[in-house]
Parts: sequence; C-alpha cells; structure tokens
Amino acid sequence: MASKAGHAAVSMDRRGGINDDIGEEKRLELYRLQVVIREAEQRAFDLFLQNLVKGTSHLSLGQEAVAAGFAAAMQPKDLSFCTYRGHAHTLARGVPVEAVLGELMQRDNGLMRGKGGSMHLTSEPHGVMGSYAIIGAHLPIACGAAWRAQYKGDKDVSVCFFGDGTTNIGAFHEALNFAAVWKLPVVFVCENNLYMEYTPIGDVTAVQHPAADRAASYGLERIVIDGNDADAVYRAAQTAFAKARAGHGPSLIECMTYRHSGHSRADPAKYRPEGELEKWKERDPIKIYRERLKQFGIGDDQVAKIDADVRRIVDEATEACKAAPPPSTDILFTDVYADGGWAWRN
Amino acid sequence: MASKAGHAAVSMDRRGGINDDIGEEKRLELYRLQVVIREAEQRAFDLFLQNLVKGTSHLSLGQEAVAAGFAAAMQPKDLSFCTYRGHAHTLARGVPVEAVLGELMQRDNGLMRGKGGSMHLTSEPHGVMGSYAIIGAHLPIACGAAWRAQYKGDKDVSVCFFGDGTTNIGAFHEALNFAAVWKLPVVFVCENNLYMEYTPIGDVTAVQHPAADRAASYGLERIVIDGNDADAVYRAAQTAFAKARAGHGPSLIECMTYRHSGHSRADPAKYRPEGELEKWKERDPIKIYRERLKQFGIGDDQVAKIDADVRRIVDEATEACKAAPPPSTDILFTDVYADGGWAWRN
Amino acid sequence: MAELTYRDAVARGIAQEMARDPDVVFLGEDVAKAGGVFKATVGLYDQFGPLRVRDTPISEQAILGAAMGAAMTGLKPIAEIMFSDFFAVCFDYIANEFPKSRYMSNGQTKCPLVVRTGNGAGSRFGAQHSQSVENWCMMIPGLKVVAPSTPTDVIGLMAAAVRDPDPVIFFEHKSLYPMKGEVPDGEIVDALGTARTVRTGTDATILALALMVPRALEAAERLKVEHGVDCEVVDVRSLVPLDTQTILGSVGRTHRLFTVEENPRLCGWGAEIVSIVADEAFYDLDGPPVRITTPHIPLPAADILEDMVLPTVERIVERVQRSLGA
Amino acid sequence: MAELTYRDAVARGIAQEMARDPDVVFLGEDVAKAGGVFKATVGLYDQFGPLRVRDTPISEQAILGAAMGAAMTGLKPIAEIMFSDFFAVCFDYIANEFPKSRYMSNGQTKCPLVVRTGNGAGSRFGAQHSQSVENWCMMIPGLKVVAPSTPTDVIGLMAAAVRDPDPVIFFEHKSLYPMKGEVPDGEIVDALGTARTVRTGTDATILALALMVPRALEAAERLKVEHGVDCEVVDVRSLVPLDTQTILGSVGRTHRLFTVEENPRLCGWGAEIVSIVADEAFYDLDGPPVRITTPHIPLPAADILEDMVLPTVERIVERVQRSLGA
Ligand SMILES: Cc1ncc(C[n+]2csc(CCOP(=O)(O)OP(=O)(O)O)c2C)c(N)n1
Ligand SMILES: Cc1ncc(C[n+]2csc(CCOP(=O)(O)OP(=O)(O)O)c2C)c(N)n1
Ligand SMILES: [Mg+2]
Ligand SMILES: [Mg+2]
Repeated sequence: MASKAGHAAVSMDRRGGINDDIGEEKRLELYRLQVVIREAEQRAFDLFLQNLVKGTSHLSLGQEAVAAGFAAAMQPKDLSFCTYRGHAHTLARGVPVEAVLGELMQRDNGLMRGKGGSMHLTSEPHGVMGSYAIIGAHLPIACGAAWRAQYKGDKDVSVCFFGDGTTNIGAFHEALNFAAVWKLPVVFVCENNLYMEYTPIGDVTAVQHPAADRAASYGLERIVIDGNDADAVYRAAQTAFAKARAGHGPSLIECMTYRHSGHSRADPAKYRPEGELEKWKERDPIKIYRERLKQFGIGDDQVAKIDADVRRIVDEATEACKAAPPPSTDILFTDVYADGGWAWRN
Repeated sequence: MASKAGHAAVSMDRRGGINDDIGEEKRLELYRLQVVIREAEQRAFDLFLQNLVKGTSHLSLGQEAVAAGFAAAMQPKDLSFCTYRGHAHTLARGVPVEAVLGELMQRDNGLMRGKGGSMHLTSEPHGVMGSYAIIGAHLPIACGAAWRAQYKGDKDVSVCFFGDGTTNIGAFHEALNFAAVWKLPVVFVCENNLYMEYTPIGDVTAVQHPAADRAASYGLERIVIDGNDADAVYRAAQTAFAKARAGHGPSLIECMTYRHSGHSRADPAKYRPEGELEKWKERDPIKIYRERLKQFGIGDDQVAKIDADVRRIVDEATEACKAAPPPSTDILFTDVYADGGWAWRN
Repeated sequence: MAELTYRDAVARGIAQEMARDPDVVFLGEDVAKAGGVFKATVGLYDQFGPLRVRDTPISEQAILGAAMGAAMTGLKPIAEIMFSDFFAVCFDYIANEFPKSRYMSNGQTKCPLVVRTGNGAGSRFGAQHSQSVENWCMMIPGLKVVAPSTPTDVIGLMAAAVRDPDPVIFFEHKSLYPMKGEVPDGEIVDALGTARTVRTGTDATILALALMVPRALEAAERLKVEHGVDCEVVDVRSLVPLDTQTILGSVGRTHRLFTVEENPRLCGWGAEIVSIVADEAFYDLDGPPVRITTPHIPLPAADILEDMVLPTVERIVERVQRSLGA
Repeated sequence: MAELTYRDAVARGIAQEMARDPDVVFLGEDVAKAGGVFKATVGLYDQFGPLRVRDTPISEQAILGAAMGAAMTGLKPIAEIMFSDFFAVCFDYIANEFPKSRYMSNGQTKCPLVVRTGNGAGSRFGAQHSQSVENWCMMIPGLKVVAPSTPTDVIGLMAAAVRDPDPVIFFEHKSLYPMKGEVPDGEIVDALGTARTVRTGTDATILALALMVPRALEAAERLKVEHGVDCEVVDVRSLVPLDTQTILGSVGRTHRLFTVEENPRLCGWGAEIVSIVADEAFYDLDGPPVRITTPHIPLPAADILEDMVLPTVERIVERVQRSLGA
C-alpha cells in the first residue's frame, strides 16, 4: 500500500464540518458519485431485464469507489479514457444519467444518439475522451493526450482506466514504457476485479499483482490500494495527479476491487467460487463509505437526502429515456469524416 | 550477474587436457564457432563492398560470443528462433557457410535459394526455425514450439534471440507472460548491443537493463551476463536449458555486447560517441577467447589450425557462391501452399 | 440426422477433429473452463482436458504466435480470436507470419493451423465488435479463408480446415450461432475451395457469404414469387481457395452477377470476384455486375441503425429487380 | 523550380507544414537525431528541435496511439511507421481506432493526423519489408489514403494530409525515394481526392499508383510507338477519397480499362475500381477491364525473382496490346 496518507487526523472545525485531509464537502461528493453510479447501473440492469437495454453492457457495480475517487480528484480539464466498462467513469465526470441510459437504451437522447453504444461512451465537454472496447488500445491514446498537455504546457492530466486482464496485452507494455520515458502526465489506473471475462486473472498472469508488480519495469513506484475505499482512491489519485502536474511523469495504480455482477449482461458469473461474492459484498464500497461518513460525523439526514436525490434523478432519467424516440436514421451517414459526411468518392 | 559458476577451478588431467566445468573440447568448439561467424560475416561485408551481397544484411560482428555460447550448449533437437540479425545463430547451429553466403548473394545455392533473403535464414534440419524481420514476432512463436515440446513430452528447448530494442514492443510482454504462466521450455536471449537501429536503447527505455530489469514482471530471475565472454554465455545457457528441460519454465537472459559494424549494411554508425567502438573492441569476444584458451593451456597451434581451417571453408564457400547461378525462376511460384504451389483459385 | 445449432456445430466440429487426432489442440481467451464467450466451445474442456483445451491471457499476439510455433513443430492448433475485429491487435501473425514462412523458407516450414473467430454484425455491439473482416484475410497471399453459413458446413469445413496443411482463417458469423439446421450423423468432412449452389436459377447469379446466404435465398424466393425473376444463389463459402469454376459457370448460364457482401464496400470480396468475372466472362455478361454491400461506414450500435446498414432481403430484392428491369 | 528527390521532398513537405503550424509534431523510430532509416527526414530535428521531432522506442502501437491521443486533443501529429509492413503490429489504431472514434462519438471527437510509411518493393528486402499494403487501409471506412508518385506530389499531398481534419495514411514508395523531379519554389499545397491524368490518350485508360505510374507511362509510350495504341494514363494518387469522376470520365472516352497494381492481386485497389466501373460504366466498356498486378504470392527477396513479380513495362505493354488485339 503506497498511499502514505493513511487515516489522517480528524478535527471538527467551528462550523461542525470535517477538517481532515479530505473534508466534508469532498466526502459528500465522493459519496454522491458512488451512489449515482450504483443507482444508474442498477437501473441499467433492471432495464436490461425488461429488455429495454439492448446490445451488450458492462456494469461496475461494486467498483464505484474507483470511479468516484478518481473523478473527485480530477480538475475539470483533466481527461478520462475508459473501457467498455465505462459507465461509471462517465457518470463520475458529471455526464447526465439520462444521456448514459439513453445510449444504453439506444434512444435519440443517448450520449452519442445510439451510434456508439454502451461500450463507447464519450463526452468531450466532460473530458470523457472515449470508451474503448479493444483491450489496451486506449493506454497509448491517453499517452498522446498527455503528450499534448506536456507539449503545450497545459496542466491537465490524462487518466486511463482499465482492468487487470488488460495488463497482459502488448499495448499495456508499450504505453507504460512510452509514458515513463517521455515523463508524460498520465495516470494509469488498473481496476483489479480479479477476473478478465470469466477467467481468474491469477490463472493467466505470472505475478500476483498484474499491474503493480510490473511497475518497476517502467521505473515506476509499486502502488496497490484498496479500490473499495473511496478515500484511499481519492488520496492515491491526488498524489498521482500532483506528480503528473509537477512534470514528474506517469503513475500506475492498482486498485483492488470486485464486480458484483457478471462480466457483461449475458454473464451469470457462475465461475466464481462460492462465498467470494458475499465476502466482497461485505466490503461493498458504498457500505464502507456510509460507515465512513458516520465515523466523520456526517448525519444520516444528509446521506438520506443524497440517496433520495439520486434516486429521483435516475427515475426521471429512466422515464425520459423510455419516452425518447429511437435515433433518427438520418444520423446513419453523418460524422464519418470531419466534413460531417461519409463520402469516399467524388 | 546471475551466472553463479564464475571461474571454476582448473585442473589439467592426465592427457594434458583441461578439466574445468567447460573442458578443452567444448572450449575449442566455442572458439571455432566464433571464428566461423567472424570470418563469414566479415566476408559478407567484403562481398557487399564488391556489390555481390544484395538487399540488406545485418551483421553480428562483435556479438559472436552470444551465438557461439548458446549454440555450444544446445542439443541437436533444440530449436533456434532468430531475427534479421540471424546469420550468426544460423552458422552457429552448423548451417554451411556456403548456404548462408549464397542466400546473401541471392544465388541458387542459398539456404532458401534466394526466396527469403538475408533476414529470413531458416534451416529446419539444423533446428533453425526461421529468422524473423518484424520486431518481436518470434517470441510468441518460440513459445508455441516450446508448448509443443511440453505437450508431447519432448525434451527440446526453444531458444529465442532478439535485441535490446525488441523489449519495448508489445509482443515481448505477451510472450514473456505467456511462457511464464504456461511454464514453457523456452529461453529468451536478449542481445543488448546498446542500440536499436540508430537510437541508443537508453534514450527510449524506462529501465537500465531493458530485458533483465523486467524479468520480475514475469516472475523470472534477473540475469545479466557478459555477452562478450563465450564461457559466461555458455554457462548461463546451460543453466537455463537445464531449468527448461526440468520443466521449470522459461528464462530471460540479457547479454551485454556490442556490434562492431553499423545496424545494417547501409549504416556507417556515425551516431556512436567517439571511442565507444574502440573501448568495446578491446573486449572483442574473439580476442577475449584467444586469451582464455591460452590461459587454459591450449596451444597456439591448435588455434592457428582452427583459424586456417575456417578461413579455407569461407574461401571455398565464397568461390562456390560466386560460381553459383542465380535462383532458377521456376521457384517463384512454388511453396506458397503445402501442395507446393500458389493456386488461390480453381 | 439431428437438429443442431450453428453454435453447437462449432464444438462438435472441433471435438470430431480432436477425437481423431491427438495433435489437435485448442487455445483462446475464456474458451476452456467457461466454454467461450459465445458458448461455442462448451464441453471441450471436459472432454479433452486441460492440456488440450487451454485458457490464455488477453494476449492475442501470444495466442496466434504460439499457435504458429506449435504448428511449425508438429501440432495442429486451433486458436480462437474472440471477435474478428481483434485481428487488428494480432494482425502481424495473420498478414506477415503464418502466410509467408513457408514461402520464405523455400518450403522448409509448415503452418497447419486454424484461427476461428466470431465475425459479423447483428448483435448491436457497435463499431469495434461487429465487423465483417473476411477481406482483411483474403487479401493476404498464403492464407486460406472460409466462412460457413450452416451448421453442417461449420462441421465439415472445420474438419477440412484442421486437416489442411496450411493456415486457415475460419469465420463464424455471430448472428448465425443460434441458427438451427439438420446435421448428418457421424463424421463430416467437407472440402475447402468449394462454393455451393444453394438455389438454381436462370436469370441472375447472386453470390453471398455467411449471414448473407439466408438473406440472398429469401430474396431469391421473393424475386421469383413477386417479380418472376429466377435467381441462382451461390454460397461462396471459401474465399481462398476461390471456386471460380462454380462462379464463372453460373454467370455463364445466367449472364448477370450480384454480390451480397456484409463487409463495408471498399475492397470487399465481391470487388475481387467482380473483377475476375468482368475480365474473364465479360462477354457472358448481359448487364453490369452489381455489388450490394454494407455502406462504407463504421457500424452503428443502435438496432434501428444497424438494421439499416447490412444488406437486407428488401434491398437485395429491390436492387436485383431494378437492375434486371423486371 | 529546383530539382529534388522524392526522399528530400518528404522532409521539405513536413518542414513546410511544421513551419506553418506549431501544432504539427513528428514522431517515429530513429526519425529525429538520425533523420530516419531512409534519410527522408534529415534536418527536421535540427530545424524544429527535440520537442517537435521525437525518437520513439520500437513500440508501433504506442506511436500510433500517442499520435491519436495528441490529435484528439489539439495537436496535428505526423507519425512514421518505418515500413508499411509494420502496420500489422499496430493495425488496431489504423483499423479500429482512428477511423471509428468520430463516428462512434457522434461527431464529438476528431483525429487529424498523418501516418507516413515506406511502402512497396524493389529493394530486395524480402516478404516482410516489401509489401504494397494500400488496400489494408483503403478497405477501412473512415480513413483517407494517398500514395504520391512524384516529389512535387509528395510535398503537396503531405500538406493536404497535414491540413486535413481526418486521419490520412500517406504511402511513400521506397523505390521512388531516389527519384528526382522538378519542384516549384514556395509553398505547395495539393488536394486529397484528386487523380491526375498524366498522359492523355484515346484507346484505353491505364490506372496506376506510386511506382507503377512511371512504368505505366513508359508502357504507354511504347504502346504508342511500337503498336500505335494511344493510352491515357491516370495517376490515381488518392485511394480515399477516390476520384471516380476522373476515372469514369476517362473510361467514358477510351472505353477500355487497365489497372496496374503493385499489390498482390486479391482485393487490391484495382478490384474496387473495376467493380465501380463495371457497375456504373458497363455500357461504356468495349472489352473486359484487365488488372495487371503482382501475383498473389509473398514477395521473394532475390533481385531476379523480385523483378519478375512486380508489373513491368513489358508486362503492361504485352497485356494491353494483347487485350486490345493491336
Ligand atoms: C483485444 C481484445 N481482446 C479481447 C477482448 C474481449 N474482452 C472484452 S472485456 C475482456 C476482459 C477484460 O478483463 P479486464 O481487463 O480485467 O477488465 P474487466 O472486464 O474485468 O473490467 C475481454 C477478454 C477485447 N475486447 N479486446
Ligand atoms: C515491428 C518492427 N518495427 C521496426 C522495425 C525496424 N527495425 C529493424 S531492426 C530494428 C532495431 C532493433 O533493435 P534491437 O532489438 O536492439 O536489435 P539489433 O538490431 O540491435 O540486433 C528496427 C527498429 C521492424 N523490423 N519491425
Ligand atoms: Mg478484470
Ligand atoms: Mg540492439
């Protein structure tokens, strides 16, 4: 565990707020982000059961703390590069629930109006520079965005999320070395949820920690954190971002976590040993965080208010999506090229 | 330096031979192999200056000890997988000089009758399972051959040679992890000659030892050896082969060495700092080995006999190649497919 | 005879060959214990065990490279690349290694392997998981390329591919996995390089592949019933070797040619065949050869959009009928 | 006007654009301090410095991925992939990332970059360093693809490519690097999507690309002198966008079509063009369209063998003359 902050001392300030290194306001944001992801993803799953989510979809139920912790540490101009399992990271950057559910439901109000689908969520205005469905592809791409920042003297950081399984593909290695040699302001975040699709990562990986145990190959510090504890994630993110912004190059952070549902909507996840899910559910990030809030003296009413608020937003988004029309088919041939069209001939 | 053998105690046996862990016979073989490579490569260079070697060619002048050391430790059934810089490894397995020079000179007596060219030397009967010109491609292929050995219970080892620059491409990473997880009898040999084509490896690599400093990523031991000392190479090879044959999986060995000539025939190697070549020439592997032979009491006459013998072979090969016709053009359309032909239609 | 899905035919085809030849081994991501993400290889792990049916890391280059090294030295590997779109992360093996090694070595090396993959659209997976990439392989000298459209062909062509001494790329169509068909009992062995005329007709030849075969057939029925146009439908099945005899023979009788291609238009297999027919059977043609393809755009995810881009029965009917002026 | 090699034109074209726009950056293996293995980028490092002209590790995926990320966020990178054969190790960016991101994001993202690469045969480098792979790119929706044949076109099309808001694959022919040509002074900016009629003629249209252009021209001269056949020669230059107007216009006048393609036959650019012409200009054609290509085999290394496989002036003359019955 390289996050050195640990549990910082707590002191109540005059206004009854919390004054440790994170603070009440940030804690409420961290909680809220996790609940937004939880509720929206749970809704996506329900909608799938109702046959209203089409195509595939990959949920982050159980992994919310990673998305929330990083997003809460990001500046508005920082950039996110996600995988097909990118709803959480997209929502965490503030993309409306309706736009995300709309895309999953293939409606005209979807984030990309149905052209991309659940695996490719992208919201340029929110710094979500795409979700990539070919394993490993976005690690080099994130390097490129970070190169731009370095070249232009911009202070934004590129943050690239991926899974444990992704550490065994070639692009991972190329990107890490490239980022390290060029000292790029990019942060690589491995969400180790113990499985690739259906195969345990340990069955196919030469080291125990598929990302962290390889950091030294790129001259980087070995960092493994509790990915179910949003505070730990937030602190690790802050440290890495500060390093990146100071021009000291990339970080590779392995977050230990677990997905509560199957790999994708089609997967009942029967390959998991009995009791494993239950064990991890005891460490449910939202449960952990509710306790944390309590521990720091944040009232149940505040929590309940957030819960209700989020529920309402997700409900409204659901209704809006149900009411939304399918994408208008005139978008089929738009935006292949920058001129707006698709002409490959004159 | 992980080669634990070091300088073993020397004892002269009754017949005046040498009785350390390597022995006189093996030492003479190691010397001879190095001289064969040196003479054949030097000849290839001379023939290039005479415009008789066409296409490209990549010499191993200065790197002979690696090829010799590994080849001398290999059993006849062991397999070699080489790069475009593969003349040395091909010769070291006993492929006739004439067949190699013939291929470089694009004659009908060439190893592949001119169809492959200098970058693709292959001699199945000698266990040279190809020379590959796309960086990194052959590392996974060597894994496959090793998998076959493991599956069939064969005891051969696959030995895969590549350069320092190759450690930064994705296939390196995939192959190393794959080999480690499957515990394959494959030995990866990185010839670190300090340069990729014209760029110093240190300029583009996050660690000092591009192979060895990454071994831990695959649960492997860190091994760096003196690649200009054939004895050190031979010992490291033996250790790795024994491990592989015992079913204990792959090894990754980084051999520090230096190429005396440019990257390819077109390269005058002006990018090297002054004095660097000279410094390395003092550690010329053949010079080192002549001293070693002397130190172990092997007479100048034996050395001179090998030198003369090799020179004669290379001279004869040169004459045979000069006299050989160009490839007969009827081979142009053969051996695309296993039926001997190239028909893509009926 | 038994009814079998295209999906189950994959496992049966592989099992038939693995039972026959102990040198046949199978590797890929999630293919063994989990039976594959399309459940097309369920049961193989139990039947043939962990040494012959192996899960790999997410390392497509290692998968194909290892398959090649094993093939060169005595095994007959079948490698799965989960989605054909992922050929792009291991294309060096497909384009530069498998198909060139024998030639470059002047016949010294061999490469008897099969790469099977889920190809094609229809699952609303979006642009990176829905492509038809047969032409990525057809264009590479030294490969063989097949794409079955029925359960029986899956088994027969799988057997032919495994027994073939050259590298074969085997395209399974994801949207055909649930499709059922009658399959003969016992061993089934087909031949590469053979097209199949699945409907005879006199007015035009329609060439189709994989998912486009049932659509072309249905279109032909409708053209007959609704427009009195009698089309011959040829399931191309094998792009390399290409059965130009069957194709040229059919065009020689019908004098008109249509291709129905799922690939985006540029450089699809239909382009190659049209260029062959236009050259070699120019005077047989009574009118322009017409290609019906997916338009040259990335594939959209939404059902309503995806359904608009692939050639449909309606589009085939409309295009043929318009061309024939019927 | 000055005489310049095709090789030097590359550096001049890049320098012109880098001088104009500080967002243009250049990366690749050995391209900076060493000036590239083909010496096509000599001087750029000295002129534009180490922040804009960068040497990379041997990591083609990182090179193209980084180019894409930079392009998405505000730079205009030019990336070198040393030999086009190496597209196979980074094909995911070419096939799945560059060309799909804008569409998938419904127009939110951009990808203004250029990948330049050494393409083609003639250097006796063997099967993995000599390929003509324009069709690997032409077949992918969302890319633009050019292949200049003269020094002036190198500069002009490089400028057009760098200024273009879409991903452009820029094929330089290795055997043309030493070729000299007169080049105008000052800024040169050309347009993508435009073919050039390099010889007018009435009896047949010959389409050619890159190294095949001078061969087609020479063949046309010989056909005129030796056989009285007057061929129009069109340098296709841009495969995507494809200047079908010029091509169809020419065939409309000459009524015969020949393509001269360096790529191995199957699914080459000529196949696509023939299929377009056969469909849209069928009744213009007085005889079969004929493709003159490298046979569908891996490329051999030896000079005597390599010289036999690429289309030669003799083969073009012979084939055209035979077809025209002249
Ligand atoms: C190159 C490539 N290979 C395989 C796949 C199929 N695939 C999609 S997700 C996945 C598992 C990824 O595991 P991990 O990186 O741990 O991420 P997680 O899904 O657990 O978040 C696989 C194999 C792919 N999309 N791309
Ligand atoms: C995928 C790929 N990228 C680039 C090249 C061009 N290339 C050939 S040799 C070489 C340098 C390799 O360096 P290293 O691995 O150190 O081997 P060395 O040549 O020093 O033996 C490069 C970049 C290639 N052949 N393949
Ligand atoms: Mg995972
Ligand atoms: Mg080197």
